[in-house]
Amino acid sequence: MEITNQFSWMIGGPQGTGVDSSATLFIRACAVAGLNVYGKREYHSNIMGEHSYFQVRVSETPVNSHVDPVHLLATFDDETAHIHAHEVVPGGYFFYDETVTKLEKIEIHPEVKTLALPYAQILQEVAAETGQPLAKLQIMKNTIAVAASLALTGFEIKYIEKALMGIFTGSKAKLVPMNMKVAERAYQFIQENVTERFPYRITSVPGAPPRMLMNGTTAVALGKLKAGCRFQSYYPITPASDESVYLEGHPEYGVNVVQCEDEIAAMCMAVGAALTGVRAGTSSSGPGFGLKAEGLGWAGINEVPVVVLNYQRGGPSTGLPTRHEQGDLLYSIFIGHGEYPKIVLAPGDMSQCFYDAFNAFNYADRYQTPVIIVPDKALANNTASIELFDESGLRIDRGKRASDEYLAELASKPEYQGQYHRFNNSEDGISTRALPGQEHGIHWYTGDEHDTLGHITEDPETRIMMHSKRMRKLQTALKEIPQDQQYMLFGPENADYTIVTWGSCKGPILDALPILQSDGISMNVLQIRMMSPFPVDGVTRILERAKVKIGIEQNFTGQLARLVRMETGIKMDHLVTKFTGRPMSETEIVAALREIANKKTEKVVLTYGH
Amino acid sequence: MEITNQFSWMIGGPQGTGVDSSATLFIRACAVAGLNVYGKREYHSNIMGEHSYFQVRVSETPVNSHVDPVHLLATFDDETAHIHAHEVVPGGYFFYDETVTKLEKIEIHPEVKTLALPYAQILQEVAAETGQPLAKLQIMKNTIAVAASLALTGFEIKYIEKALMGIFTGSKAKLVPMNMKVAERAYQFIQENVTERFPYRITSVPGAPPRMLMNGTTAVALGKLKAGCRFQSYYPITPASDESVYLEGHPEYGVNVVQCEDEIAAMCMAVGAALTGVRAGTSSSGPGFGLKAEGLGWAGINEVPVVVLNYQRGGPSTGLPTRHEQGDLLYSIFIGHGEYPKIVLAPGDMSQCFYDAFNAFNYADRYQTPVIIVPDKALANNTASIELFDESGLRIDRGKRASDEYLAELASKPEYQGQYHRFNNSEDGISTRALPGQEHGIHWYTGDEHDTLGHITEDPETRIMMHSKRMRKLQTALKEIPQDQQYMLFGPENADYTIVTWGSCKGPILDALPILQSDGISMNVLQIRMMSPFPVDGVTRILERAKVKIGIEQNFTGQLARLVRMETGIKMDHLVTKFTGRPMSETEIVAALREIANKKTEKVVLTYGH
Amino acid sequence: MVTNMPSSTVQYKAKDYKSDVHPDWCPGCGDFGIVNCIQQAMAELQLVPSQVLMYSGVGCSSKTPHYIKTYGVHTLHGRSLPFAIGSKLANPDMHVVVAGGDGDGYGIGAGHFLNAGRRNVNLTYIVYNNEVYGLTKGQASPTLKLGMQPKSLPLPNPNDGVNPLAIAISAGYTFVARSYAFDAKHLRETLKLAIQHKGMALVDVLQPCPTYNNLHTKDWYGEEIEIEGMKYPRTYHLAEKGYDGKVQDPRNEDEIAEKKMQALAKVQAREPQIPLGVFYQIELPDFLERVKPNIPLLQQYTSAKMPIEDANHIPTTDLKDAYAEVRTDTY
Amino acid sequence: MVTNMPSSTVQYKAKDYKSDVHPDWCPGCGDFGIVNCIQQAMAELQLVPSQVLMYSGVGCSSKTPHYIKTYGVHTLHGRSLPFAIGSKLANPDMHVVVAGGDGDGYGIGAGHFLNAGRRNVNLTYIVYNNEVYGLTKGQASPTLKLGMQPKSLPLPNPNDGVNPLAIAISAGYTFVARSYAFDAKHLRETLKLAIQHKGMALVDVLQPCPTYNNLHTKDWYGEEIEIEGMKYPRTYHLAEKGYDGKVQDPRNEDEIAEKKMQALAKVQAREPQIPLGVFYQIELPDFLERVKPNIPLLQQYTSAKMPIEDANHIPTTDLKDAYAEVRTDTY
Ligand SMILES: Cc1ncc(C[n+]2csc(CCOP(=O)(O)OP(=O)(O)O)c2C)c(N)n1
Ligand SMILES: Cc1ncc(C[n+]2csc(CCOP(=O)(O)OP(=O)(O)O)c2C)c(N)n1
Ligand code: SF4
Ligand code: SF4
Ligand SMILES: [Mg+2]
Ligand SMILES: [Mg+2]
Repeated sequence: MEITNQFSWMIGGPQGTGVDSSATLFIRACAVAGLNVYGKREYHSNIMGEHSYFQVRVSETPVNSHVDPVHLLATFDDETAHIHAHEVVPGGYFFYDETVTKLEKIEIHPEVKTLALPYAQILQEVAAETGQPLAKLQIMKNTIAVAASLALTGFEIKYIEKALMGIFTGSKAKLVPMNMKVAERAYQFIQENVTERFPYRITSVPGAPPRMLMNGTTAVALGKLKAGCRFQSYYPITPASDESVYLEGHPEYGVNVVQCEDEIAAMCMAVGAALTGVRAGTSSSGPGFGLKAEGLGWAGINEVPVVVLNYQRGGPSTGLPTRHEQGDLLYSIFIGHGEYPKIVLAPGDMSQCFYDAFNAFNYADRYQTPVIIVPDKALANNTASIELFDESGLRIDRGKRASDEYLAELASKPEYQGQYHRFNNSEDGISTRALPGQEHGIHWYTGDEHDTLGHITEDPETRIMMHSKRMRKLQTALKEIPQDQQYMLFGPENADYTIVTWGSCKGPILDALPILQSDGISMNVLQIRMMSPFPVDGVTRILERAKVKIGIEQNFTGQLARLVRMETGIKMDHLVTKFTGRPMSETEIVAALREIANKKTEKVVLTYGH
Repeated sequence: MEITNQFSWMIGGPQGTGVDSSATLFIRACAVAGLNVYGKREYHSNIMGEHSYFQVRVSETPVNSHVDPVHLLATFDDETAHIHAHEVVPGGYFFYDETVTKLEKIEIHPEVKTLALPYAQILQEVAAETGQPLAKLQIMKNTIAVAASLALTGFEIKYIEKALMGIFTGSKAKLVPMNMKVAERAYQFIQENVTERFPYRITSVPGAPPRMLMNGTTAVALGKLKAGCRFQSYYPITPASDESVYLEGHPEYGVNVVQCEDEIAAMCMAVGAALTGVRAGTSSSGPGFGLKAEGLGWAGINEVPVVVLNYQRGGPSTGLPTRHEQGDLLYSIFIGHGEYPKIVLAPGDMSQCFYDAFNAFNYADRYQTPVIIVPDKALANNTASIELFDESGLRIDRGKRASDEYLAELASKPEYQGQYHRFNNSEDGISTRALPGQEHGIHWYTGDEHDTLGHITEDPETRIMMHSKRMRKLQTALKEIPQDQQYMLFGPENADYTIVTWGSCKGPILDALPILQSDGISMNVLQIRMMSPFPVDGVTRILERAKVKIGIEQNFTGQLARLVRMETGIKMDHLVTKFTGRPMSETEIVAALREIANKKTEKVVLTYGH
Repeated sequence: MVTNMPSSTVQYKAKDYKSDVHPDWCPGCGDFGIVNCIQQAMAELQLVPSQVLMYSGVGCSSKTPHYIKTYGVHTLHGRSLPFAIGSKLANPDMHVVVAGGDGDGYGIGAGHFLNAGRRNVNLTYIVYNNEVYGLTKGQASPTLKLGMQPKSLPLPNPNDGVNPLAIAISAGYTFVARSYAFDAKHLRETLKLAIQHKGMALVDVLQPCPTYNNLHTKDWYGEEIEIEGMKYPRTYHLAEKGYDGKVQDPRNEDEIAEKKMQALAKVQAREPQIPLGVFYQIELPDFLERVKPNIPLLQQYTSAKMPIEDANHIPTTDLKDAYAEVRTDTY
Repeated sequence: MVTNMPSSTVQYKAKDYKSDVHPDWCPGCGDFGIVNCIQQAMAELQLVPSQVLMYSGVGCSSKTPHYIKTYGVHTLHGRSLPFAIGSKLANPDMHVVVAGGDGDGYGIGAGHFLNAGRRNVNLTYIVYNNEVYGLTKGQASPTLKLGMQPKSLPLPNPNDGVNPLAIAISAGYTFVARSYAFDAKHLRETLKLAIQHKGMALVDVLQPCPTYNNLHTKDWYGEEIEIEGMKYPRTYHLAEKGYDGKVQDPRNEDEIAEKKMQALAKVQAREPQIPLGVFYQIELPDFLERVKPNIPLLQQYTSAKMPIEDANHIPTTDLKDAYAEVRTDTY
């Protein structure tokens, strides 16, 4: 039986030797051919030499996750062979380099086909043919692995060329022909050496809509650019800094990206910038995010719009710094001593990363308070082919701002008395905001409790007014923010099981749903997108009519489940978690949900993957 | 009708002019006479000049809180008169300085008696009599206010002398006679000028047991000393630094107190010290506590025993830095990215501050993990007369330590292979701990996930083992820590209302209980002392049989109520909160609980006090 | 900017920079002197109040912005510099002046203090140096010398005192000066120079704290000291002794090296008197001037004023080119 | 401590300080050279491995402790100094050596770096100076000079580079040296001096990062440069030029001032070659020596070993006197 356009490919090798470029080429080639792609990237906290790998899933229908079985594994080194060969399914293929890997030492299913790719030989031939020095061609081992892999599946080589043209643009365009020569050799080698037709096929999908190859950090950066964020301060940290480096690398959009001495400075600098009216943000991951606590609280009490990203990675402490986890949910919600209104958003896919980043600046401006976005590492670093962003509905909302005219009029009134009141009380909790530099807008900010002018006060009545005013903004936000930006229900309205989840777990769960459906297990999925203020009513309504409730998330303690219980009193009947630092696969989700449906297992801890 | 030994006294004046010393004298005099005392201290974030006051409650039976009505208000300045005179009850007294206060401008109940204290005149007389320069006597205005107040109540002057002897010791003892001269004049003045007998009387209580005058920072410092804490690092902050300054001021106990450049350094230095085996701690308040997040997580993943104090004050941000609040509960529990085991203790009175501080070091050593203690400002700064600490049950528990002999034996075994495994797996989650310097104990620490030697690993299986091992310690702790150190139930086993509370709120609630009892309202009180790991079973058991549940705490969002719901699913039926920065009084609690009992009000927000 | 304008153009007087808030410092606190001088300097420079952004950290000294009637931001303990830098970079049209304590700036803020030197952002940083943590009741600040024990310390100071001027010069500050809270004229003039300086200016101001620092009081600073039998005032003015810390030609590396060494020698010199004045000054491109060549839009707009939406609130940022990099139909 | 012991007493060889963990640095990384020298220095000083506590922050360089077979603590990014200081103060019997990157030490750790100078804790701090943030993929570190653009930077560096040695000297470090990762002999000898120094020692080590820093490579450091027509090596050794940075008489304030100024001049000198060696050294009382007079128990025990319980685990601390201060029956 042949399986067309349902393919799982893996490539691995030492960090810094081209695993990522191989995957990029593979992904782009398939996407250019009209296929949907999802790529999972795994790497060590190391620059060169440690094992890394990329797993790419290809599908005609949209895919949002990876699967555990590998149909074809391509390796450059022996370590990858040792670690991953056992994952190749019977009937699958294993490509290796016989100069480094001895087949007999590899644990592999007997029905897996193996093929030694003659990397060195192909490169030598091309070098001889083109007169290029061999050393310069070494990097094209990647192209060999990808081309050989795609050749095996019957994929048309022209898409590889298209992909190369998309990758090597401008002055690098001259690299395309050389790579194509290598690719052609690899195709030829497969044609000559593989006689039995490989049952997994990839064919182009004519008329497929254009897509974007997107990871979370880029999506957030794009959302920020679109929203008009023009100031970003940061301190390098994995995986957050990719976002800032993207912005730095696109100076044509006018963002002043300042690399700071630490995350405290990054936070405070963003707030200082935001005070002047520019839309400002700062991005970090756990260790650095924690250092922003005090600045966040200051922005909260001073009602400063600022957007803070916390790309979650494996904790605690330095933990698993390049691995995946959703361990910072409760920390992100409760960060900062005392109480202040914060909006916390948790995107669940690359598109939501874009829209959440865009919306965050509107929320920040409208509610004059910090907005925290908590993507996870799987979102940040994995790659998905996604629909083009729909920009049609995007509008900029700068909230209640005091225009010069407004201030001039105010100043002409007798009540003004030389004083603009930045923090006037109001029903919705939001005051009109003037900016430094405006002629009649002089006011003050302080981290202390303050009066309407912004001067320190310890007066209990003013305290009650101010604190209540600020906290009231959460109610306003909850009322105004569109419901689908707060939570989304996927699947049937009524189902036997209701899954409650967040972040990148959404991907494998949505992919698993039809499979379980065909098992006869009816499920729907509640993705919570806004964690603070928490959509209590909506979530309660859905969970109250839910029959069996299953929490799925990637941390040890079940943080979303705990949050839901805190907010609604409703407890999950089952929990599926994983805390190995590796994201959940569709395969694992299917198995876990089957186990829950069949055996009523209360807690399933997933462990698959290296 | 006369009321004996139930007295509420207040003194106020500009900061830095003797309000605190007056209160100290008053409190000590009453305590020396065998009475119970509770003193509430209120001051601005200012060194000199802003309004401050001290309210002292005196009682024959133990008291744990202040009450709103004032029986006698003594003032030095006009501001205090303006702010507080209205609080004096009909039949009460108002002492003022007629050189600064014009009676007709003061809002005061017509039935309050007023008396101008001739501060200047008395001091002049004493100066003339003793030949001392008048300037040197100015500070004794305090003594006049206190002596006149006590004279009014019929209090025996000899206890003032005893109190002075307790305050002025050593080289300062010579100040006692001069102060007594002033006190005698004040007594004489009252006898001559007050003809109608004051209905509020204070008389000595013969045979009363010796007590200690205690505030929370001193109690914690004493607990630390007793526990053998010998290293403390800190960065100044109100109200936490009093504890460190106390330790600095008692160098005879051998604590090396290091004032650091910031709280990050303070945290890391304490951990570095703790690694060598010394019991080490660090203390701060909200803004500084937040900076300890990363160090806490590091101590968590590296299983380092360290004790961290977060004296809660008014937030958010700088907030109300010298005022009271319980706003950091959820922050303290969830601080730090990722997940690691932490023990969080919340003392509810001065004695619990001592015992919790003592026990914290045992827990830290036994569970090899950070312990966080979260007193609140009312505990830190208020003064109570308390029973002497009972030291009889106190034992030091240093947990599983690897002795030199143990290591030598280990090293002699073939399995040892030159390697001591610091982080061996174990059923209770706790490994045997060697210390740097031990001959056969070489091992490593890292903030990264690590193997049993302490070397970095990203291996998923080791990760599961290590993370589970660490988190398992919380279960062990929950099993081993005595129940009454986790939570306490006051009042009848079964009652119509069950109050759930924490921290200093316990005081006014316990004081209110008998009053409500006499109203016919039966209540019991669940004080939760250990917030993490949370005593789920015990609390659930109690709350499941509770009829009406009332949460009482001092923050905006009802953090303990939220925590209880997260942990048990049980929601409070009513909430009593306060967030003005001032602690709750017995008076307020009585009123709030009556309102709930009578009107079923869902949420009562208290606001009394300046 | 002009210092002495014809009186007809004088619009703002020192009192126009006074807010309605009453300073709550202790009687005799040096902070009073400093705030007066800031207000006077602003008046003499005729800074438009709404164009001034006064920053501070947390401490007694950091209450300053509340007493000054310009835009004022009282931030977090130790963090005034990053906040202020953010504002200045985003809106360089504002005059940004930062005030704060020595604990704030050289203790918890030391990392920012040091790293700010590398950026040369155009702002003025005034540090109130009283050798103690005033607002938290008199603990040792980083400038308190080894072994000293003001009355608020239970034990003598086990830390060395840092020399903030030496650090600033080494760290890259382009204007480094010292003055004294009660030397009004000198302080005012020094502040004016600092505000007018283009680049990162530090003014370390010796400030008596009568409440906690009983070692270096107003009297102590005012005292005459005896040197080889002669009486001299405790402090003296560098300029009057012919000292010139200003680099005349910022492209002349030799002059820079010479002036820098002169300044380092002077700030660390073992002299019985305390020198006041500008130890070092150089005019170099500031941070924004350095980044503008790479971010063309910043040449046209300040970040604060960059347009991002049209009249219908539709975002004006066109992502076409950015999308092209990731679209599968572009090759 | 003795450097050259008769061979009969040699017990530890460099390899005895090698752990079983394989360094995962990039091929050609300068870190290899540094770790080798640390191990050699330890061997030559015959430090007992179990008496050594090797600290680090976070970064490529900060993986060092895992490769060294002594007690090792890999802490947090930027925080190695406070951790290490805590350990050294609590257990001064350990040799404490701290390793870390330039981003770690002079960037996020700058506040600790500066303030550590005021304490003179007896430990050795080795900074691997590669001008980049290696482990986060090559961003500018605080030592990268203005306008430079290693291949990993999208835009040229808008920050000035800090001179860590100048800062250290001004901040109070009592041993300040520079070496180079691939000048094995010099580095080893410098590390030995630093470890033997009583007080806070800084060794800034120039370290090629072949992966991200394509400006200052091993080749670049090894290159000969032309000065007025003559060829010279890029680096030279201070000691060979007769430079002596050591204060001979620490009570002689004049000598201190002179040596300090000499050092500051040297670290900032505009010379085409890069000087390596000890710029400044002085032996002064360390932090524990300063506090011991005030805390008598510390004269008897280290904090780590202070007895706190008896054989029955009853606390031995007697609070009687402390209670007396607050008891109502004491007067
Ligand atoms: C993070 C943090 N830590 C500690 C404090 C407490 N704090 C308030 S003011 C202050 C020190 C003030 O000293 P300094 O900066 O010298 O200013 P001064 O009061 O002497 O003018 C401290 C430590 C704080 N507000 N925030
Ligand atoms: C608080 C925090 N912020 C950021 C990081 C991310 N981070 C890890 S290593 C590193 C920089 C390393 O540079 P450097 O200290 O120069 O060491 P090198 O890798 O160059 O040896 C950073 C920023 C972190 N681990 N913790
Ligand atoms: S404590 Fe010192 S610095 Fe603070 S206001 Fe008083 S005198 Fe000034
Ligand atoms: S990135 Fe640079 S510093 Fe890090 S290991 Fe590689 S070469 Fe060394
Ligand atoms: Mg100060
Ligand atoms: Mg580096």
